[in-house]
Amino acid sequence: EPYRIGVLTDMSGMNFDLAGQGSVVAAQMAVEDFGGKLLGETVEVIVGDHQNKPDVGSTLARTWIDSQNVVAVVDVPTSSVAMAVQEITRQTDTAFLISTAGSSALTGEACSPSTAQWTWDTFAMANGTGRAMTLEGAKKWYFITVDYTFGHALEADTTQAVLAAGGEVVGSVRHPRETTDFSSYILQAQASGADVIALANSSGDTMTALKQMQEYGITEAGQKIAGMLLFLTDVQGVGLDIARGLTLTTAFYWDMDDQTREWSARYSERMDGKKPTMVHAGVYSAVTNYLKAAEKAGEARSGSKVMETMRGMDINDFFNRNAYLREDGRVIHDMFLVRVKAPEDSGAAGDLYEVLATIPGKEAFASVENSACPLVKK
Amino acid sequence: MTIHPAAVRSDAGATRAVLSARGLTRRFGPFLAVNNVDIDIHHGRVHALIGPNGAGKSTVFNLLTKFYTPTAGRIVLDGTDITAMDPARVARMGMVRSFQISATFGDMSLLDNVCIALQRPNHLSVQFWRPLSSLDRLRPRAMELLDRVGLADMAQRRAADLSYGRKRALEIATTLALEPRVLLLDEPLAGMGHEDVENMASLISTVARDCALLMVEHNLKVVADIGDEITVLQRGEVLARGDYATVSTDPRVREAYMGSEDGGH
Amino acid sequence: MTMIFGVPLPALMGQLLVGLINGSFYALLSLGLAVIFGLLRVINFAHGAFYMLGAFAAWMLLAYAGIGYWGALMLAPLIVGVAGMAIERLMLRRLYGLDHLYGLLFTFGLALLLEGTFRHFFGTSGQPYAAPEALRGATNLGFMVLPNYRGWVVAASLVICLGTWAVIEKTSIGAYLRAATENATLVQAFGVNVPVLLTVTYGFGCALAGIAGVLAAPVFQVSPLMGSNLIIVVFAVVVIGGMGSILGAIVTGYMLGIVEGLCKVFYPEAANIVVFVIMAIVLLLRPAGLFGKDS
Amino acid sequence: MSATRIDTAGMPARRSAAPALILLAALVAALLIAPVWIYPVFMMKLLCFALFAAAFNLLLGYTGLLSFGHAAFFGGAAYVTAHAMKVWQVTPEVAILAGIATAVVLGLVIGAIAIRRQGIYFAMITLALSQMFYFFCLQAPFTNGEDGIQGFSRGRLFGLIDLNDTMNLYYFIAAVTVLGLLAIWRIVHSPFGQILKAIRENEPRTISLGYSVQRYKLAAFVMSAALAGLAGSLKALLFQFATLTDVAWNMSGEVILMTLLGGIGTMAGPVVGAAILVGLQNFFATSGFPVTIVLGATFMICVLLFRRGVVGELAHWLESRKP
Amino acid sequence: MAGTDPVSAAAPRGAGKAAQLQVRNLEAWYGESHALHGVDLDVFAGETVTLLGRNGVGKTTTLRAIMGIIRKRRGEVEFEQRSIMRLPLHRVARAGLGFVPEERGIFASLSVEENLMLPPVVAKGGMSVEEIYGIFPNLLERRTSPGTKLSGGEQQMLAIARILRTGVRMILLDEPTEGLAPVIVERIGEMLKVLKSHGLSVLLVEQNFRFAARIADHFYVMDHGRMIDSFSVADLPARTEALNTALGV
Ligand SMILES: Nc1ncnc2c1ncn2[C@@H]1O[C@H](COP(=O)(O)OP(=O)(O)OP(=O)(O)O)[C@@H](O)[C@H]1O
Ligand SMILES: Nc1ncnc2c1ncn2[C@@H]1O[C@H](COP(=O)(O)OP(=O)(O)OP(=O)(O)O)[C@@H](O)[C@H]1O
Ligand SMILES: [Mg+2]
Ligand SMILES: [Mg+2]
Repeated sequence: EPYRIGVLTDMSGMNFDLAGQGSVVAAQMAVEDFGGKLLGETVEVIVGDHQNKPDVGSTLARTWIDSQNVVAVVDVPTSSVAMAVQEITRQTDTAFLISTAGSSALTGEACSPSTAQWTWDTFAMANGTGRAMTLEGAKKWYFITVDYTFGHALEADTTQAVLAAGGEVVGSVRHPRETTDFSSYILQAQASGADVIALANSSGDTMTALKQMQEYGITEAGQKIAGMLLFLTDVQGVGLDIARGLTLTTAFYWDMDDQTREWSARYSERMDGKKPTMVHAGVYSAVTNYLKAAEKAGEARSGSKVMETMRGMDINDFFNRNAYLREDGRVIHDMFLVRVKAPEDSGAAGDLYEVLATIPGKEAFASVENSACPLVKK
Repeated sequence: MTIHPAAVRSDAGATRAVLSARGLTRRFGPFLAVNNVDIDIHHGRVHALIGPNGAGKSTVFNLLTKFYTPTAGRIVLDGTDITAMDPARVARMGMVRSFQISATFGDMSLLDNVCIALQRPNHLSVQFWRPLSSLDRLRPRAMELLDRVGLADMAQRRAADLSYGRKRALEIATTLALEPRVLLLDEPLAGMGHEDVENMASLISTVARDCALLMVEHNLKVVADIGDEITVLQRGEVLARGDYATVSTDPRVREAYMGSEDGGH
Repeated sequence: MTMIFGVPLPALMGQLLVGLINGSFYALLSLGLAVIFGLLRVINFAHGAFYMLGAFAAWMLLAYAGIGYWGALMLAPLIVGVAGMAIERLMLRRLYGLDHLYGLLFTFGLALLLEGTFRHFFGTSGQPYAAPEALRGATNLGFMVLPNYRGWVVAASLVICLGTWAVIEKTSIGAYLRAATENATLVQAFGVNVPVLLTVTYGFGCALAGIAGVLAAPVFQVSPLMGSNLIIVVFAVVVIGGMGSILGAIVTGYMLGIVEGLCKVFYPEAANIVVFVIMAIVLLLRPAGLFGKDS
Repeated sequence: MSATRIDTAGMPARRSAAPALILLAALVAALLIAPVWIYPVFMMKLLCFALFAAAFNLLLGYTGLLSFGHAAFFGGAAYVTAHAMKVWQVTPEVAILAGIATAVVLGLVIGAIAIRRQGIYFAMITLALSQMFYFFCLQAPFTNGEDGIQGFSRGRLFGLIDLNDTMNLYYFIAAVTVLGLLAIWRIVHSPFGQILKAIRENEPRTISLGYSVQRYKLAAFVMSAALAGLAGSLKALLFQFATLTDVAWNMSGEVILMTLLGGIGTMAGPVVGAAILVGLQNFFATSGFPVTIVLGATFMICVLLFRRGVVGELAHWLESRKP
Repeated sequence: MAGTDPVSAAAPRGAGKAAQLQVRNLEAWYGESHALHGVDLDVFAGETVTLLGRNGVGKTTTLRAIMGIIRKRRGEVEFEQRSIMRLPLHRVARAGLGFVPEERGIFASLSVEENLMLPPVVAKGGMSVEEIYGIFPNLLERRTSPGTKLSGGEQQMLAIARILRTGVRMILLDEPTEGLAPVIVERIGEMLKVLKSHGLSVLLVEQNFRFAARIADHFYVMDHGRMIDSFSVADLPARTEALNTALGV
């Protein structure tokens, strides 16, 4: 029976653009590039739509593993689903290659020996932007934070980075999730006289906020806007003339060098011209390295064994720079601080970012010392 | 001017009033639908409330049964003041009403219609743990009641499929199930064929023997036959009181209500 | 500087205005709901979807036909309205004889279908849509800078709402429609072509949502989810207003927008539930709603 | 007369206990052997939803109240059960009781407000209030926002039976579900049930017969909430997590769809409906076709063409074939 | 009994002109239940025809079936020599038929005046609002209050008054005197006479036989969804016996 790689993603919900079909294609590319065979067996990619429902996700993952010889579950947007699936992959010792889910808990208290969180996590995104911008001289920060655990964490992480870099936080306001009108918050932020207005929320909210900030002419008035958690698709969603000048952190940008361009070109061909997000590149890199490691370990079934091998391996590629897999399952690699181009500076479609700086993995991600993961021996 | 009930005490007999209202008043916005009405309803007698359309009969009705709250006035049932009670409470105290437009449980069999009414007095309404068969002991009584209004033979039919006249009859049966101390019927004969009217009329008068009964009715023939005491309303005020003879000969009444026509039609 | 509960007066004024802007959308949407409900006794769960449809129509007109904002303001509602009429004619109509709940359930399904479809074809990150040149920029009112576009939104919605109200409460067409909801058969027996009346009404209600959508496009993200986020709040607004009256829907819409705006200043954490809290209180004190006629 | 007229064609006629019992026997038998063919986890999930839908149907089908907020009870109970297991470390049965208690309290609060209006208003109010509860769950720290409460041991039932063993868990959930369904059957076919029906038929008349209908409605509402809570607790126990999806309004929508699909006001309907819907979700999870579209379409088709639902239509067909 | 065949009974009526309303073998169903089993009747221009019968024999159903409010029907209905069986409901009214339902059908959401103005005018020759208020002063008094806040009787008046505006040539009246006080009954009687003088034809369903006797030109008697008798006012005395048995008057 062939080895199967299960791409468990969101084919109908809010993460459809960010992950969705793109993740599937990326996984297939990885398998093909690897030659389509693992330990002599053919490798197939199968797809599941978890509909952002943890129960659907975990049931599916379990059936895959129990009855379809799935040796690795990949991608899994929506942290609640990812958490649920991680319980399954831990119990069944199956490889879990996380690319879209960004909850730090996955490699924190809930960490698992068979998991690799490949692309990003909330800490890295927040911390990267916070630190870099403060160092650039934007000292006074004001937060517009979505009011639940996720937002609070994002704000806390950033604050930490800002303070560490010698900045200060002049205030913050909390808004409910899925707020339609940010005017009130924007007015308050405006009044605060901060250098940076940081959006500690996620896609839908962030985009609405950006749109409305432009109405109030925030950037014209000299205040900078920082997106704590923003993806390529979000920027495309609001459009350049609104996102222009926005600073954010990303794990990957297609237009960084020949390697990235080469891969992205092949990807775009199969996705009718769409540019890959960092998540897609992450999926490709994760699957590729999993196959390598499994081949090396001579063992595909036991996720923990494969990860063990991977820890001793060089996993650098067009996506991973100075990368290694940490014992808590976190993949450490460089992150990049980018600024969104103004429409006039942007050439072809998808020409969105100007890369400002490289954030070394060690500084980008939370240090292992204060990790809540029981696997980390101190 | 209004006649004080004291004036009619004598012919009302020694029986004391089960239900009595004083200075009953109800406004609808600026419009005074019922104005300072006094009324006494006695045990064992049929009290007919008559008056031109719009006189306020149904409103008095809704006030007495607390479906409307009076703008002013007091209502006393068996010595307890019910002016501030909710309709369900009042109903539980034994004052039951019918509606001018018939009200039945359309999707249920006639038998079930009556059983619903029997459940509460028999304390079989909140037991969600007991089987339906626990209601079987109510059925004989229910059949009895249906038989009284001549519907026994169609006990299993859906109430909704009855013609209007029969719906009214069913409604009376359900009402009787509560063995009311005070029974209020709003135009119980309206829209009935003459045969039915006769049955219903005799039914009403028999029922009235063991309760106090107030009915609104236009059919003066029936009122004349079975009404022991009559109150005539006009423009929300009491125009006259007394037995049929006194009332029907009252010139003001004749002028205001019966028009030229003489009694039954 | 004068302070109110520790908030500078100008800021407060600003928030009031902002609330009014938000209220404009509530008002437009709850008005559409009230019109449809009032006349068809259907709670149009798909209202949010039609709102989304309006915004998307505007975006598509621009993207595919190069028709700008002003054109869209005319065309998009038309498109949505026609879509609505088609749906009424082909499907919704069959439910009239039945319990009103079926209307709710049907439109709920419709909402799922529409949103699902748009998500499938346009993704969820939404589409950019800019305000027209004429309304770009902001005006300084002294106590706040008011984006011109928002000023326009308030004005437009006011005109539309009051216009609609006048038609329904004051004209004979309005009378037909109100009567038809009570006893359509009888009204038809009087010689009024009720079926057409209902179709047009539903279309009109949807068109109102469509207009709201177009107005919203430059302010909010044009995304398949934009409607479902809003609709439940609007439901609450409608309940508070009391389904009885058109005017109620409008007034409550603006009022709650403002209340919400203020809440965002004094107690932001509760901004998203304040409407529901108010709803609960209103129901306890006045079950029929603020403007509802007691049933 | 604003009493609800939901199509309850499939409603078993009075005294028709016999077929119901046969049905029950069949169900039990099926449950006993099901795991042989059907994947137990899937089966258990199905049972949880079946119970949920049946509880919901108690309110819609037999009291004529359409609640659009039942997710609040389902998800609320799930959260509390999960929290109790993970943080308080109590035994499963205690955790479940805690879940039910939560549902009851929520039911009392939401019900007390909602029953003041009828028909569609009732639906919208329950929807709004449950949405409010959703936001509460989103913001309350103990739910961990989007991550949800995850990964706790199922522990031992009464400290004896290890529920981490799939078969134990299966038979436990199966037994509880059957009991739940029996409870519903009893409530519907009881003196109390008759009053509920009367209220559905003609509310003012019921009042005039001396019943305080509000109390009866509230009672029915709370009973339904409690059973929905039971279902939610079971689900939490089964999957070992509780997340926002169970309190989101889409869940309220899904339970309505299940009931509608199977047949409003029928005993077997909700069970069948749940099976179909859960099946659909699983099927389309791997088909690559967007599920929301399918659900939406199913909803519309049901309302337009099969208002009686699968079971209802079946019962109706059998009726019509009888002489 | 004699002259049971409505056609032959109708022969002398209308001076040989064809009937304005001609109903032949009309059947109607409520769901499965067969309420009308073939009803025949004629109404000639300017006539007032009364339909007698006990409760539940199908009088109301007959009217509703003629109007087409009950869709499940069979047979032939011609109004002014045009079949109206296949017309949609609103076109029937436009053809010149007015309907006053048994339950009156006053609209709660409309004021008394709005109720009055609701039915569209289908032809010239209807009464003016002033005339109508002239006949029903209480309506003028309560013109602004919601229609259903009127008393039962007031509602009945409104229900009739409403139709007088529209200029229809024939009115179907279902138990107009039900639950009305004698004074009002009288007034309605007079009003019907006025309509007659205006040349309107009336098909009247009535329980109140005395009332009907005073205004009708022709009578039909129904039982169990069929016409069992038909006679003109002239034969009335001769028929009283038969009626007493048929109706229990
Ligand atoms: N809810 C209400 N709001 C406003 N006015 C009302 C209301 N109910 C009744 N009225 C008015 O009060 C007066 C009395 O009405 P009521 O129904 O009591 O008359 P009635 O004596 O019962 O007449 P009928 O014999 O025709 O039933 C009428 O003029 C009616 O218009
Ligand atoms: N909506 C309905 N559904 C089912 N059966 C009905 C319905 N309406 C009337 N019927 C039945 O049809 C028959 C004729 O009813 P109809 O109302 O025409 O009688 P009617 O002569 O008008 O009696 P009434 O004098 O009480 O108005 C009755 O047996 C009645 O039970
Ligand atoms: Mg009355
Ligand atoms: Mg009739």
